Amino acid sequence: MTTPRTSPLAVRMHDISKSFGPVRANRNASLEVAVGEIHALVGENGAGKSTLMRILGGLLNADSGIMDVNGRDVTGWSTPDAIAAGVGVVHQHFMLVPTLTVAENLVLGKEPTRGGQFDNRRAIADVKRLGEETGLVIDGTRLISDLSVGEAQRVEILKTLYRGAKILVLDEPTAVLSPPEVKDLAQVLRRVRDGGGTVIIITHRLDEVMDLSENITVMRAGETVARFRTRDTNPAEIAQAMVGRHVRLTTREFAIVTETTPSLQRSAESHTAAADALIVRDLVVASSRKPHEVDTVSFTIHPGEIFGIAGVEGNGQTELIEAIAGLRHATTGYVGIGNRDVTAASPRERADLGLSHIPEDRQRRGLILDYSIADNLILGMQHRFTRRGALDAHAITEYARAQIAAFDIRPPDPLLPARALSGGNQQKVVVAREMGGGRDYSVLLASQPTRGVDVGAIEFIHSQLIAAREAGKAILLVSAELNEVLSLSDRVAVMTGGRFVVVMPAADATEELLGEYMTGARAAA
Amino acid sequence: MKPERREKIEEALFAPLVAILIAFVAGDILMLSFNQSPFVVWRLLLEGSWGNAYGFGQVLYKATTLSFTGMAVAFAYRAGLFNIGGEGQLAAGGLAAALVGFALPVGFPAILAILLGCLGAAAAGGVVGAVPGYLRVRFGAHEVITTIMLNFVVLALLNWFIATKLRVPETLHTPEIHAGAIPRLSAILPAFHGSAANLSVIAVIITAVAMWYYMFRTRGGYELRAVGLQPDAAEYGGISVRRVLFSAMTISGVIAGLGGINFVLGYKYYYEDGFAGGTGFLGIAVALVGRNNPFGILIAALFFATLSQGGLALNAFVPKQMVDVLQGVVIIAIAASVPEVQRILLGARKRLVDKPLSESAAAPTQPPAAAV
Amino acid sequence: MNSFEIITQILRIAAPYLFAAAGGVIAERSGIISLTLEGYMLGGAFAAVVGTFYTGSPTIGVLCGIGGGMVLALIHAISCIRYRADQVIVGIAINLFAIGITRFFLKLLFGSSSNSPRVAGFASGYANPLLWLGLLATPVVAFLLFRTTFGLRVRATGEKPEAAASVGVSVHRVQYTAVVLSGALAALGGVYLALDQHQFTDQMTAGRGFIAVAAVIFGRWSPLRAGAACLLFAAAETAQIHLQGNHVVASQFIEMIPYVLTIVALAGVVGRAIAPSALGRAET
Amino acid sequence: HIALMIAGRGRGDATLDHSGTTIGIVFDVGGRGDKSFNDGAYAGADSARRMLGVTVRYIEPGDGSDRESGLRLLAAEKMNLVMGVGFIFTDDLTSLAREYPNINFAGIDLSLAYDSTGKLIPLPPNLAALKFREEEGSFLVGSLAALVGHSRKVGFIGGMDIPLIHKFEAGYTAGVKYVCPDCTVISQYAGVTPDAFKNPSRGKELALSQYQSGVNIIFHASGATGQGVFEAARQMHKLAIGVDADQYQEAPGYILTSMVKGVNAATFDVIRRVKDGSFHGGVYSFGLKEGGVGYVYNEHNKALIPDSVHARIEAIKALIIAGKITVPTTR
Ligand SMILES: Nc1ncnc2c1ncn2[C@@H]1O[C@H](COP(=O)(O)OP(=O)(O)OP(=O)(O)O)[C@@H](O)[C@H]1O
Ligand SMILES: Nc1ncnc2c1ncn2[C@@H]1O[C@H](COP(=O)(O)OP(=O)(O)OP(=O)(O)O)[C@@H](O)[C@H]1O
Ligand SMILES: [Mg+2]
Ligand SMILES: [Mg+2]
Repeated sequence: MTTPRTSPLAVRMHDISKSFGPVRANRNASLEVAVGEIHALVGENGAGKSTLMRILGGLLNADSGIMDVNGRDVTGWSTPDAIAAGVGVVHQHFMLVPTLTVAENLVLGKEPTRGGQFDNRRAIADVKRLGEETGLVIDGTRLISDLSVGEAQRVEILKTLYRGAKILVLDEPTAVLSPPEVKDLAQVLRRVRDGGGTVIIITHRLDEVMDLSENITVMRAGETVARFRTRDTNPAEIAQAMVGRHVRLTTREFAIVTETTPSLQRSAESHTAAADALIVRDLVVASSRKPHEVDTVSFTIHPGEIFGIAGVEGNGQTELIEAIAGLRHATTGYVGIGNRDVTAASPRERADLGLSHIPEDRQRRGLILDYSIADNLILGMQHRFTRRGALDAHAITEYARAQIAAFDIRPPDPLLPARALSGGNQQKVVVAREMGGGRDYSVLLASQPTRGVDVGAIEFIHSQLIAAREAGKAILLVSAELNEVLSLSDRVAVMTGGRFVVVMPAADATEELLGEYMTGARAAA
Repeated sequence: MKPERREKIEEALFAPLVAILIAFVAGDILMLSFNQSPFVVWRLLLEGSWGNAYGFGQVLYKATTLSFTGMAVAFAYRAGLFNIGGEGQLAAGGLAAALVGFALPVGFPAILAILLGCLGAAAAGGVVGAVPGYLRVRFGAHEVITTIMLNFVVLALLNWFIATKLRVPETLHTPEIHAGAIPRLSAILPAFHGSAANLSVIAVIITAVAMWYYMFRTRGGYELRAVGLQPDAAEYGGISVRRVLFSAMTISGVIAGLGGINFVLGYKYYYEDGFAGGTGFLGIAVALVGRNNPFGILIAALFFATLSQGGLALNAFVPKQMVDVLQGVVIIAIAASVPEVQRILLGARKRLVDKPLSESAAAPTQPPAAAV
Repeated sequence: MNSFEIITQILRIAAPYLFAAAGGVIAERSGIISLTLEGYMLGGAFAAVVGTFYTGSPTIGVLCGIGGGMVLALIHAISCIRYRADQVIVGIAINLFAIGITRFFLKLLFGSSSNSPRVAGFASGYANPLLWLGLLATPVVAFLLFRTTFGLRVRATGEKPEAAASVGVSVHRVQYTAVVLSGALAALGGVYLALDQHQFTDQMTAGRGFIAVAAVIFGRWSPLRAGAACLLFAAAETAQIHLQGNHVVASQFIEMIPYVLTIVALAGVVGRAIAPSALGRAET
Repeated sequence: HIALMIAGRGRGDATLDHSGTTIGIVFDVGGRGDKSFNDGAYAGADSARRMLGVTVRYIEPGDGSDRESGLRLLAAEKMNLVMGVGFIFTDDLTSLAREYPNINFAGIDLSLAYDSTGKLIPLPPNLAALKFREEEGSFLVGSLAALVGHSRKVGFIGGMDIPLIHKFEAGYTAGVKYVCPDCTVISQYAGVTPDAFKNPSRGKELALSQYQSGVNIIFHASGATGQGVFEAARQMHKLAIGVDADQYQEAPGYILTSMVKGVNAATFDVIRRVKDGSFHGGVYSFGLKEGGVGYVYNEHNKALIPDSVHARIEAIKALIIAGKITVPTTR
């Protein structure tokens, strides 16, 4: 941890420890970030990255350790202190008030006033001004709830800049962005750096790390285990430091593959002969905002096929998936599983007909956070664990133990509430339930299956998806990660404005091409 | 998970104890302001409630009704619904029980008559509970308002019925039932002579066990709690949220309605306008102090009943107003000390975990919870 | 009675609801459940009468009343915010406590279980300054919520406290202020009742605080809509008064009018109410 | 806390002197200070305490089942007389009187039960029912209101809409019609729950709308709700009629009269009987004849009532006492 210093330090955290009850999120972690650099903080899920940054931002206090910002000891400071000292944190889960406007969110806590009143006009003007300065253009009068994730991300960054942040901390800002948005963000961050600012960025994407940062700190199990100068290292070395074992990277540099991972190559035999497993025809779905959130979409998926949908979030993917899953009423159109019309069926009926669903929002839909892992593992199958109305506790626990082992859910305690798990492990619970041994399904809806999940878990989930395809399941995959869609899918569609603008074999697609369709640079064929 | 269970028990017991202590001090101050010796007064309060069989019988009687309304509130609460309509449901149940008992011929087999009376009470309470349930599910009408409003409506309806249809002249009650009287406790244990306590306590215990079993051991309970905790996830899990909400509200009404038997079949043998007064609200406090657990509710109900009955024994020395104040103070103290004590216990445990591992002496300056 | 008198009567009946609902909106917007309005009203009514009784000045009485409501609100706030107590339980307890403590001091100070002596007060109707204040209450709260910095922070806090905290807003201070303010406002509703009556009567608020809670939800947490709900409710009550006594319909059914009306309106017209999303959430 | 207990020990006076005649009274909800029948009973007992030297103990119950509990507590202490104030005590008193045959019981407003042939079911020999013929007094104030009111409309405001209060309304209405057949009586009630007896704001609104519609005089039988009626009278400069006790002091100058119920006298009387041994069970009915009900005519309200009107009312009173007028008890 001793790299020669060329410029003064913006942030120096030393020997930081922090526990949540029995969980030791940070153990003697140290971090040094020079003024004017972009510094990447990487590590597996639950490594303690977010915690360390929350301590830096004053949202949490360390149990022990010291912390300097710009040479001043700021150990134990509070959020307002941090803001005043120019530290701005963009949190992993957005800290925006959905019912307020962009401008109101921007100025909250540091509001312009006129004659004692809140000056909304000035707030809107400030959004505009800042937007022009940074290129993060957005309309100040829009409600946050109407924004796409990328737009919300911009507001978060604007917020920190509005408060005069010189040290910008971003916790997984790219996890929810589309490639063009990621590019925009990178530009913004470089501009911040070039203006003398300091950036700390947490990400699970090593390509971004390589592309963007000057220095890298790696965390593992609460400790800071390595520090690299970016130009002196490579993804394999970083990944090895992260997981603490030898790894091999795929050529696309997006996922780490260990020796056990099944091949990504498609198996030779094709499934064209089989009947369609999922049939969607002329589907129209309304949302609270738009009557045609999904606008006349048709497609089919064969058994043994992965059909990927790419597109910037908020273009109807969520509604499409929910309508197929029975969670949202379809205005018109047809949904069929095999030869059964399920357009009006309940989620339970669809599940019984062989539909499995990994929802995009695991904390809201996918899990009951206060239920134990075991109880979560039977959600949707509870009727199969019932004997004469009573739940069969023994069978449930046995089943849970098996799934926990098979999917390596940690800690392996079936009675632990789901709330106590890290994000990656929460996702594994969902995946285990929807794809695990207890599930007899023919169609899988996988919505953002690896969002915010660490490399090890991504690898695992991908291998599960591929194994499912090999087993003849029909899979609808929606992901914000283009390379994920491209590498796993047999066919891909790009969805914008509620419509499929293009459907093509994945083999013919490239990220660039899809990006052009997504941004509208290329129109539907 | 033995140690966890112990922690849970510690936490469940410790907090109320702290609260009761706080209430004691508040009570002392009140008593001293009336120039009475707290020692004597507390002794009287205990003697009047648990000190003799009669007083204890009265405590049991009061606790019975409170347990029913408390469990009703808790049942709905577990599904994420807030049933403020306990009073109306209880009253409707009481009237139904009386009507059944009145309609049956004299000499009708007792057990059967009691069961029919219970059934009537449960059904009437269920109907009153189903209305806000339906309004919620069908129109999205907020059950807090509809249950508050329905209380007024139901009480007015019952009053109308008593005033115009079936009444002993010069009174506000129905004629006595012909069948279905639930035996008094004193029929078994003569020491309880004169107290209103009756075998409805058995119904309470059965209801509590049934509720616990349903809530924590059956698929219905699993689904109900899921809806209460995370309706979106429940819907995703194939649970019909609407059906669960509707049935939870209805069953909540059933439980409250069943409470009507205590007064009607067990005590007075007739329905009297206004017998339910105030029990709905106190039921909310009982449910929440009992942490929405049926057995916790039984204990909480006993506690409130003790205060109420003991307060009567004090009546000659300090005004009953003091007991009113005390009740409020106790609830606030319990509600406030439970999370606080939890936090302290958690902190203690955390220090235990930390000590052997970390050399650093720096103590946490702030609880983690203070971050938000 | 002519229509002018009827409108006057509606406004008189509405005034306490308007105060309490205004208070309810602001507390709930900050994320704290307002089942306590009834207790604040009762405490305010009693404190106002005591203050007026000992000073002879209803103005001082009003201030005492506000103080009384604020003290109760502070107890509520401390329990819910500092000690993270369940807001509903404490709410119920505050109401019981208010009934008890007012009875207690009624007995202690005035030797009665039901009434205080007559005190000075305000003239009724438009000559009552509190009536005007009541009519202003919801617009003022609307201004406060939507045109001031404090209001912005209240709305942010009730919707997403972690977001407010992350930008350095002291969530607790906002909530304390909002709840104490709601205590003051709701207390004014009770003060209105008491000083219009020149007297305190045991439980004289008679459930009006709960009607105000209903109005808040009915008005979907918007001060002006909640105000409209209060007026609607007062109008129904006025109608009830005028329909009474004709002996054609039993009084019990007339008594139901406002309540049935609310239920019907809620089911038919208003539809789903969406609460501030952090309402009642115990912060951790 | 322990320290407080010790400090407080011995300072309390939580003991009772049990020598001599002991009287126990359980009040109705509302309790002491209601300026109505609870206070009446209290006043009667208090003068008995002073003049007859009896010991009195009072209980104010919290909820329904406490009524019986309170009575039982007092009976168990072997009080010489246990009294319940209000019709609501009827069943509890009846069953306790059977259970404790050696203790005397009395109930104010005790309701009486009749069998299917209309015959009174006899009370236990140790239970006295102190009944008031409120309708007779109400009849007189009704006539008075019609004669003084200068309006074809007079008002009545009841508390809770129940038969007990209908008795007041019925007598009042009959009294109005007796002297003014084409007068109308506007009768309203404050509600259908017990809250209706303590909702002065509602009382005031009811009264204001009555006054505004041309009523000049309102008779209330609504407990604390009546305070609102008086308030409205002050504000509109109209008149109101009090109930149970002389309520002149509640709004001097605005109270035409009060329909008084001699609860204090009846209470005093029954205590005296216990003391001197002349107590016996049964119905004690107090009407105009016995001086148990009446209307107030004194130096306070003389000015409001013309002599001719006073004379007319006295004449009607004589007719009622003589049985020439039968006063209805139901509306
Ligand atoms: N508020 C909390 N209460 C309890 N445990 C917590 C809390 N916050 C974090 N943890 C735990 O601390 C550990 C570190 O979490 P942290 O969020 O810092 O990880 P991370 O590196 O950000 O992971 P990810 O890549 O998933 O975002 C995890 O085990 C997590 O479960
Ligand atoms: N009260 C808590 N008790 C236990 N664990 C908690 C608690 N609060 C948060 N956590 C855990 O701490 C972790 C840190 O939260 P954070 O917001 O960083 O999510 P995360 O793990 O990074 O999830 P993701 O990356 O999927 O968004 C979460 O995984 C969550 O499970
Ligand atoms: Mg994180
Ligand atoms: Mg994460």
